[in-house]
Amino acid sequence: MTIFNFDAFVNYLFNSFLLGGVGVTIGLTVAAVIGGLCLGMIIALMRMSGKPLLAFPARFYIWFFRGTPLLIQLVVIYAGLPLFGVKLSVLQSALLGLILNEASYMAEIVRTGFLAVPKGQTEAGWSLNLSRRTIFWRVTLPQAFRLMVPPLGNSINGLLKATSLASVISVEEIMRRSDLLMQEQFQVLEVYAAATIYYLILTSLWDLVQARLERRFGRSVNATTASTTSLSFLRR
Amino acid sequence: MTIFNFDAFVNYLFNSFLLGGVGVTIGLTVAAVIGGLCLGMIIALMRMSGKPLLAFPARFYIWFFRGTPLLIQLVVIYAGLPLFGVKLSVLQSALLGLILNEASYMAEIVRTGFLAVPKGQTEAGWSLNLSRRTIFWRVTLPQAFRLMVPPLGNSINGLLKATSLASVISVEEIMRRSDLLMQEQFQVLEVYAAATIYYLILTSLWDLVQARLERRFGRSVNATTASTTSLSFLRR
Amino acid sequence: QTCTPAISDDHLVEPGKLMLSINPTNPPQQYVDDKGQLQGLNVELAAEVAERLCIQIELVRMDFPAMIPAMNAGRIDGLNTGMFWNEERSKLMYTVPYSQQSISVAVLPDSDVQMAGDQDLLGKSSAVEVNSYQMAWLNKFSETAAAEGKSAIDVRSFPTASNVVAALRARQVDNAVLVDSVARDLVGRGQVKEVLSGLGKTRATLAFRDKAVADAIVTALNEMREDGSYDALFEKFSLTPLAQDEPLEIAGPGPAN
Amino acid sequence: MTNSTVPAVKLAGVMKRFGNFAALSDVNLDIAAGEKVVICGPSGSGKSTLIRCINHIEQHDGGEISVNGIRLDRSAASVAKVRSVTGMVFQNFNLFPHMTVLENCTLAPRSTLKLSRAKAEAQAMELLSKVRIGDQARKYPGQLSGGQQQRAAIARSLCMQPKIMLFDEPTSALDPEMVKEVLETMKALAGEGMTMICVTHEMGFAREVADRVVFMDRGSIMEQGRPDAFFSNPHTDRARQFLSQIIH
Amino acid sequence: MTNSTVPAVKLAGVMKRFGNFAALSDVNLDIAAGEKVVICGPSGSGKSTLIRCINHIEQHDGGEISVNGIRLDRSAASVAKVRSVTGMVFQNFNLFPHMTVLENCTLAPRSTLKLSRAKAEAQAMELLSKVRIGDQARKYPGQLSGGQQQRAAIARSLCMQPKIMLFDEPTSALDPEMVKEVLETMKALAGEGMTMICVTHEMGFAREVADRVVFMDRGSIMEQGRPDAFFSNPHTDRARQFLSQIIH
Ligand SMILES: Nc1ncnc2c1ncn2[C@@H]1O[C@H](COP(=O)(O)OP(=O)(O)OP(=O)(O)O)[C@@H](O)[C@H]1O
Ligand SMILES: Nc1ncnc2c1ncn2[C@@H]1O[C@H](COP(=O)(O)OP(=O)(O)OP(=O)(O)O)[C@@H](O)[C@H]1O
Ligand SMILES: [Mg+2]
Ligand SMILES: [Mg+2]
Repeated sequence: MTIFNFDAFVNYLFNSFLLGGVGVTIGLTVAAVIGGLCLGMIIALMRMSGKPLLAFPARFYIWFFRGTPLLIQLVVIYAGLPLFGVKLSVLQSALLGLILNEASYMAEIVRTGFLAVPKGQTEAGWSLNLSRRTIFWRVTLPQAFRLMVPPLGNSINGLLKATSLASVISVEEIMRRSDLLMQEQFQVLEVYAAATIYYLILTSLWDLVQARLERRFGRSVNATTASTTSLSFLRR
Repeated sequence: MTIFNFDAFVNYLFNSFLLGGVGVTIGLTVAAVIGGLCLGMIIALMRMSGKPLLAFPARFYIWFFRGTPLLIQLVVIYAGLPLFGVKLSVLQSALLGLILNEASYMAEIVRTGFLAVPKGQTEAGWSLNLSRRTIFWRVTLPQAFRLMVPPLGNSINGLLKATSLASVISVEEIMRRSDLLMQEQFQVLEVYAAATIYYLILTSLWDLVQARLERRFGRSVNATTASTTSLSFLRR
Repeated sequence: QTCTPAISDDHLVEPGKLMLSINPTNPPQQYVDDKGQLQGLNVELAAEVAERLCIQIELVRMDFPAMIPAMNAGRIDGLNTGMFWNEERSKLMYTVPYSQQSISVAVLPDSDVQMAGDQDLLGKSSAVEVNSYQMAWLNKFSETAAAEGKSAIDVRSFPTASNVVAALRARQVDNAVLVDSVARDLVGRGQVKEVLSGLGKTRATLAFRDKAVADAIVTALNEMREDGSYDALFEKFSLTPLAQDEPLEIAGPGPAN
Repeated sequence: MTNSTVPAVKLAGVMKRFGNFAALSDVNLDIAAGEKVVICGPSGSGKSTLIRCINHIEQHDGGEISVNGIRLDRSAASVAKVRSVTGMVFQNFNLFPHMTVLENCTLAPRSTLKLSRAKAEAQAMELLSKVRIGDQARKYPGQLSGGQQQRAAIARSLCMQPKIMLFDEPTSALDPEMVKEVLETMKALAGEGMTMICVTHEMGFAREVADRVVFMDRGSIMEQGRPDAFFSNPHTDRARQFLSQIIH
Repeated sequence: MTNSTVPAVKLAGVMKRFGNFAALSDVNLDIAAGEKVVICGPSGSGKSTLIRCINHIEQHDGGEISVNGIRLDRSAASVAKVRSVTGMVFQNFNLFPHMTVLENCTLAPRSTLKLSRAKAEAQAMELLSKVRIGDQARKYPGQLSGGQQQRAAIARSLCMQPKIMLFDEPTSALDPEMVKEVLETMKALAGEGMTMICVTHEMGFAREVADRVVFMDRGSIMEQGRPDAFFSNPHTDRARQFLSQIIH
């Protein structure tokens, strides 16, 4: 018995069924990140608003959706909601579950980012008679975003794999399709190796995006902070 | 057929088999967090050292372990390594996989934390003739830790559920035991509801710890930063 | 289309379509080929039944835990996933047993382990597919043995048969406990050696939420048995049909209401 | 008040609390259009709070504040109107670090006044040249010296064509060499007849530019007067003590 | 140099580059034990770099630096020895924000000098009282005013019983009122005979305390002399121009 069948690995790598799963993974991840970020931002803003009527539901949301497994959320949305007359398609269910879940994590990421923007920035906006909307979109958000990028990277990397949970409600992405494929020949390591390559490619694509984002949003700030913050404790 | 059998739910809630799974989940999570944090810190320090010989392997590590699914890592460690003569037990495999994987995420969290500690803190340490070790443990780390707490919370919440992936190598934690339990009666929602309660309890426990940590490490800093940073853009 | 469907729309969750769930991780009963197409006995059986009932059958691929909630939620009409029959299940759904299964014990081809009977499993570690009949059987067997003061079995469960085989190959377990059809398949590929077979005979079953659907299926299955296509199908996949003297019918009482 | 037109700023019995602490108590102050007022006083005396209330960055809890005849009545409309005639310069500049100096200067005109990009940029370049940093327009704030940053902040305010400029210790975060260039800029502005209210401890500037010096302590105005009179002969002990502290 | 013992600080041909930029070029300076030296000069002239090199916070690229007879030769031992006799006070205080003032003051004595907690605290309380913030010992830095923070930073340095104190613009981040209290503290220290090297633009302090003023520009020492001579009659044009800028 050979340990690793290289030809089989190459075959799996260019298997169109697996490749279709890559598309599903990408689609779910992108949708969940964008939807989760938007919803998470709203929840973070509610939580930080200082108004208990907004903050409490936001805290509850984060507690609940971050605290319960995505798998269960998906099953409940897919198979529980119809009992109450809400019947979503498989794809809708998967997207809703992923977005609701992701938003609870994003809310904390967004909150941390905004906590680091000095109050003076907002005050300067007021003094220039900028609208609340402009202050948010043009002044605070771009600065908060800088600190949100690395944890966002963690989140997206996690999500690329977490989408596999959607297989419980019959969404077949890379991981699920790998499991299905390996039933035929039991070439576990070969199939997983092919899946790993795909994941690494997707991660690397994000790394490129992240590097661009860090440069774009760190641009100006780096001029100042690069000199004031550092990890120089490593030398003496 | 009743939609939700409350008695069955209560029974599952106090089911000793499920309770045992809670122990497994806690054990794996705690070990992975502690191990991942320690290893992640080393990798983050390597990445930030400025020395290519240290930084490059660290970058590679983060890229690889964050980029590949935990599930595959676990299978390779459990069922792949023995082919090369390294045979770890189920528990050892699960712990190794979880720690290796978690460390890649922790490294990014640690890095973000340290990036926010001003260089002047280290310089003050030097000028007081503190040892490198003292500067790290007493000066920079406690300050970096403050910004690491919220993303750490995300990570731990994620991990509580990610441990269920260890079931691929026959570790039976909450989620897997839920699946086993529901075989008998198919009371899926009831079993999942019980599991959800456990997860929420575990999450809430962490929330308490997080609140304490945020207070402990934000203590002094809050006096200054609470007034300089804020989310006041929400009001006009 | 010239025929009329044997099942009217008011018995179905989707008009004109019979929706059955399937978890294709169990060759040769159900699996996918390298193009992602469903294959296996249960798939062909469904196609055959569809023709006879003059109704389209859609096989919905999903994980086992979601199936019962999906049925309760009115998303599927039944399960066609090679589930084993038991008393409990027959009270939850209208179950139609249609094949025989037994359990085999497999070891690596180069192993010189011999087994005389199920008692030889005790004190060893066995890999088994989670949520499967084999697992339930193995656990019960082990518990009984333990209650009698003998050593128990170290049962390790894995999500799919491929993980079971991977664990065996990595020598993480002493043996793999598989459903007979899978074991035979693997023996054919030279990947394992069968050391015990014919353990814990049971029946695999289809399951439905609506009695009219179950009745229609029973009718179709009996037709197939009449004209020999039932046995031919099982022959093709080297699986075991129900014995001639066992009727193809709804087993057990069905849901209480 | 020598001027019969509407006062630029009118404070009557203004109160401001932070929790239990009264940061401003019963502050009355009239400032005529075109007047230059310097506010000084010990740390924590409420100077910043006072000018921040005028701009509604802090909301006062009692009394009345009118700016250019517009009464600040908590309505969004009155706040917007008041802010449209006031400009504010902060101690820490508060430039937007992620925008170039030019973008800093055009953001508000473009988004609030709906000026076209070309118009906003032309105006910004003109004002940046006026504060003598026209050549820095494409740089980011982090790339400028403190003095240049503060002048950029002044230009940014001027781009909204305020009638009244508020300064909160505009030079105290600057290196000594850079203080001078910012004070020069402010003097030039004063020469153009703009109403200016300036919290500062630069006594040279006060002497040279101010029409009036207002001395605050513990949330109240203790005394006020012409700079020469105030510096040479303060009425209150507290002011005398304060002056002896800051002139070393 | 009037003193025949080892010089407190001796710099010979010191060079320091950042990338291609020479921040210090050929700096020679001898400072006797007990001497008070004020360093001034325009922004970017290398003042901070100079005193940071003395403490090995920056590593010089050429020339020789000896402190109290110990030559800084890049070895960890020489660095530790030099740091054991020098104390540094930064413009931004750089207190450890997560520790109380007392903990700030006892960390180094306890961890580096291995003093017992009781001993370290007794010494810290004594020095905190000396800089007149004994009553603030249990507070966190964030709860203190700038002047109090800087005095805490001075006390923290003194707890390591340095022979030579280095100050880098210790008052330039302070409100005007607080400058005085810190300068008083520094004067008191000077009166005790400690060697002091201080980057500052407080000319009053220089006149009163310094034995010598060193004027730097573009990485070099341009001139030096007794304070009265330097202020009234600088030799170089550059110094003359600089003095006209900062005295307004
Ligand atoms: N947001 C706030 N919350 C609580 N107290 C505040 C706040 N802002 C100001 N204060 C308090 O109000 C008082 C007046 O503050 P203010 O900033 O107006 O003083 P100031 O005269 O500008 O002092 P400085 O010269 O230090 O700038 C101070 O005691 C300050 O602690
Ligand atoms: N870490 C660094 N990397 C690159 N250049 C630096 C660094 N530190 C200082 N410089 C440069 O070296 C020169 C001297 O800097 P230094 O801080 O010593 O000047 P300074 O005289 O203290 O000025 P200031 O009065 O502004 O504090 C400046 O041009 C500065 O930009
Ligand atoms: Mg103020
Ligand atoms: Mg300097």
